[in-house]
Amino acid sequence: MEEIKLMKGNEAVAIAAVRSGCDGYFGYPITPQSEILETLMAEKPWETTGMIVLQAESEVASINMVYGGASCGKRVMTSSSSPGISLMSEGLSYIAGAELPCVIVNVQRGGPGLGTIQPSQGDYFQAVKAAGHGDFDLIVLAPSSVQEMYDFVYDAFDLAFKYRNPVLILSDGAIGQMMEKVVIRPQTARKTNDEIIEECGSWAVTGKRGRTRNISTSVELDSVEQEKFNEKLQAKYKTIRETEVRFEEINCEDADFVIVAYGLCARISSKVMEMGREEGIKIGLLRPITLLPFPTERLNELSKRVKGFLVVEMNAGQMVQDVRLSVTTDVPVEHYGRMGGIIPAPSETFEALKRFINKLK
Amino acid sequence: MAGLKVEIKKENLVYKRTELLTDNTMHYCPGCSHGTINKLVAEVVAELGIEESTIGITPVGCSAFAYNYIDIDWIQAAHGRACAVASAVKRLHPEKMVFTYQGDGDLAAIGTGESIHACNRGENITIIYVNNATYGMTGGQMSPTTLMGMKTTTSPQGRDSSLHGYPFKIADMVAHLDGVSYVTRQSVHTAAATRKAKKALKKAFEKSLANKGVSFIEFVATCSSGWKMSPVASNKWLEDNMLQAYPVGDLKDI
Amino acid sequence: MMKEELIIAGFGGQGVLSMGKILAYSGVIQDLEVSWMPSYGPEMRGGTANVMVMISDKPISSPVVHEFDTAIILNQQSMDKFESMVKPGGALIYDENGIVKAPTRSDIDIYTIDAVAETVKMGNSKMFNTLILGGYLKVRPSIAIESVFMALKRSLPERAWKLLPDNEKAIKRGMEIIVKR
Amino acid sequence: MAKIKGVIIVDKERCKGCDVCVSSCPFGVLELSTMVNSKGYNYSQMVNEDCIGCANCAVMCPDSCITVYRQKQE
Repeated sequence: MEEIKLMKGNEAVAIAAVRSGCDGYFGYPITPQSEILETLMAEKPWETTGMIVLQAESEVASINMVYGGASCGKRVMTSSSSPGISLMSEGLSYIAGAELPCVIVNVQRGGPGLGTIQPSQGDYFQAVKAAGHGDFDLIVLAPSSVQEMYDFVYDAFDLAFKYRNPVLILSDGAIGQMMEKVVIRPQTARKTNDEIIEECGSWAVTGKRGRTRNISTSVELDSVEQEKFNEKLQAKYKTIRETEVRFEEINCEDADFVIVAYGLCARISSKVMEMGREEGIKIGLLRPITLLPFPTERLNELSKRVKGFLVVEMNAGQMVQDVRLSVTTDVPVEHYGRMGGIIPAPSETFEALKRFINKLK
Repeated sequence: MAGLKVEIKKENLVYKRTELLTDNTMHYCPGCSHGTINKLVAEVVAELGIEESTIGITPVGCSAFAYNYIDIDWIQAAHGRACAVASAVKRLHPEKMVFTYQGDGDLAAIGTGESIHACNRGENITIIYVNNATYGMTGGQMSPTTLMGMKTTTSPQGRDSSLHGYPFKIADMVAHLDGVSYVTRQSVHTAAATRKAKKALKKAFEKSLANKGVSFIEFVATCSSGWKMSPVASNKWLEDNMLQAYPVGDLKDI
Repeated sequence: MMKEELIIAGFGGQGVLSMGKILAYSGVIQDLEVSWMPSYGPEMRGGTANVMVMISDKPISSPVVHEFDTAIILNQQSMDKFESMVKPGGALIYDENGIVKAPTRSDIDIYTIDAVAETVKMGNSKMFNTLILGGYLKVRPSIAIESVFMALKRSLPERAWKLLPDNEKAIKRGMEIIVKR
Repeated sequence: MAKIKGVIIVDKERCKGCDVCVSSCPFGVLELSTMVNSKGYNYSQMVNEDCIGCANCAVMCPDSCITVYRQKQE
């Protein structure tokens, strides 16, 4: 039965993990995402669905526990905030190299270093360009509401298993800490060991009963073989780019100016769009839902008929570079951002947009 | 060999290569303790009849490729993280035999945290710790367990406590943890020691299968390439030096 | 169309966040769209605390705004910061206790509520935020009082239900003691 | 008088000539060959008939290339 609850984004992630039939969560406390581990520990899913929840000794341990669990074909996940995600880099690369499905949640805070504990989108580059060493791509989903924090856990696991690839949910402290209404789905049963063997038997480490042994590894000493494997990975990423791009478009049909923003900034920008429309300025909003793969084609199409793009982010200008790379016309692309954990207010963002428009006149 | 009267038949067979070892030639250097210890693991798994329900975790280091030699399911872990990987695997597969196989550079240096905390949580796993007091794969650098005065490529004047601290006795440390039920130190430098070590390994596995918390078995081992000695001389050096710092025997058995 | 963009600001321990939560919960009960966006800091107790609550019959675009229909202000620091952010024609509610610089705006409705003094009379300092909530419901009747009673019940654990009558009384008392300045 | 006699078979191609088996034999039965296998190792071999099938060599062999048989001789 569906239920509607008022909850924080972080709580939504935890409840979605349990309800979607996740097998294991491994995490370490860090603000502003600790409610994920706290909620799971309070829920005690090991008594109901049999889901394992373990507080690890570090983010390094967490991600390697995820590596172990994912190697078994289990639906496993971790979550952290920016500094903790940096610690997971090596593990993420191993997971990508061993082609393992798993879900990672980053509830971003301001950096660099220990930085602030307030919301930020400063880890965009890390998520889409450099999550770890070596040539690999994550799939990156960007929720902009508490409902999406919930729903994307399901989507992330689906994508992870469809492509045997790690999926990152890139959120921020605001979406993690805020409360909204959430539609909670009925319980999905966890996969049985037999179902896992049926689905993942060709690679999952489950004990070699009835088959030849499986080895979960990312090491290959032969460069020729390694390059073949790299090519296989790149082919997979190409398929993902061709089939899994997701974005939301509002009022772009007649828009003169399009704001590009994801996560919390998309919510702020949608308010800016309302403010602009009230003043007769035709503003549209394009919200990338997948940051990797990026909605390159759609942005390029729009660039052929809009007068300008404003990219709104809580960082010094990161996604704006991908927007510029997407656009093959000479339509201007401007950035407006705040850093350090400051959320740009709709009013100041609207002012920035008006300055941009005036500059173009 | 004329006049030899032993018939080559099954009834007379005393020892043969266990079938759980694959046909692959081991990449270990001639005389390496890893070969012998890999073999003991294969023999114990085969004798316990658990080859279809055993999952091994290999480290980074020479034994990363142990998965090529023993015919069971394996996970190759990031450097030092085998115990974290094993913790998750065992919790998700409580009915399986889960063990890690790690060297001193992996377990006692970069992976100290993961190892100690898996021990402290009392994970129902066996940790096989092969201590040859050096980083073998990268060419014989100093490790935390390198003996005082021992020369390596990164302690060319010999290990000096004022520079490098002291040989790390991690088995003694984990023996103090409540999550650990069995800690033993063994070696494979003689046939008698190897036979004893195999018994200890079997006991460690049996304790894990009975969910008794962590079984921690240290093998004091040689690295003849790293030590720049012949394998036979390495075994002698091990007896004369390594076993003084790391004496064999049970440290804990409850 | 119903839309209320509200900030409640004070310091930790005044019940700022939970007051906002009860309001948001009441909105859910009335099948409205809601968002509750806290400021959060490193302090476990004390320090400044504020929460933005949006209640609307349409989907909420930004859960963060800098112009509010209503501001409930419970210390001087928050007054300094948020008085200017009330929309013209909006409402500002505050307890004079502890406020050294009273608000000066003339384009908004300003209300005072003597809640600290009332808690002394009631002998229950925990009713502070409930009194304020009552005052708010009186002057901004966007949410039905019945919904608030229901939200209180649902947001409190069963063992605390014995406190419900006191809370309901405090809400009603808050409605009586709020005064337009 | 009954006597225990043993024999070993060395998988020459697998042998790396580490010499550990030679030193582990209590009766000096083994020596490294002057010949090499296809990998270039001087492999281990029996050089006399004093083997009693104790299997010390096989237990020690890191590459598991020794098989041991033993028979009581009447």
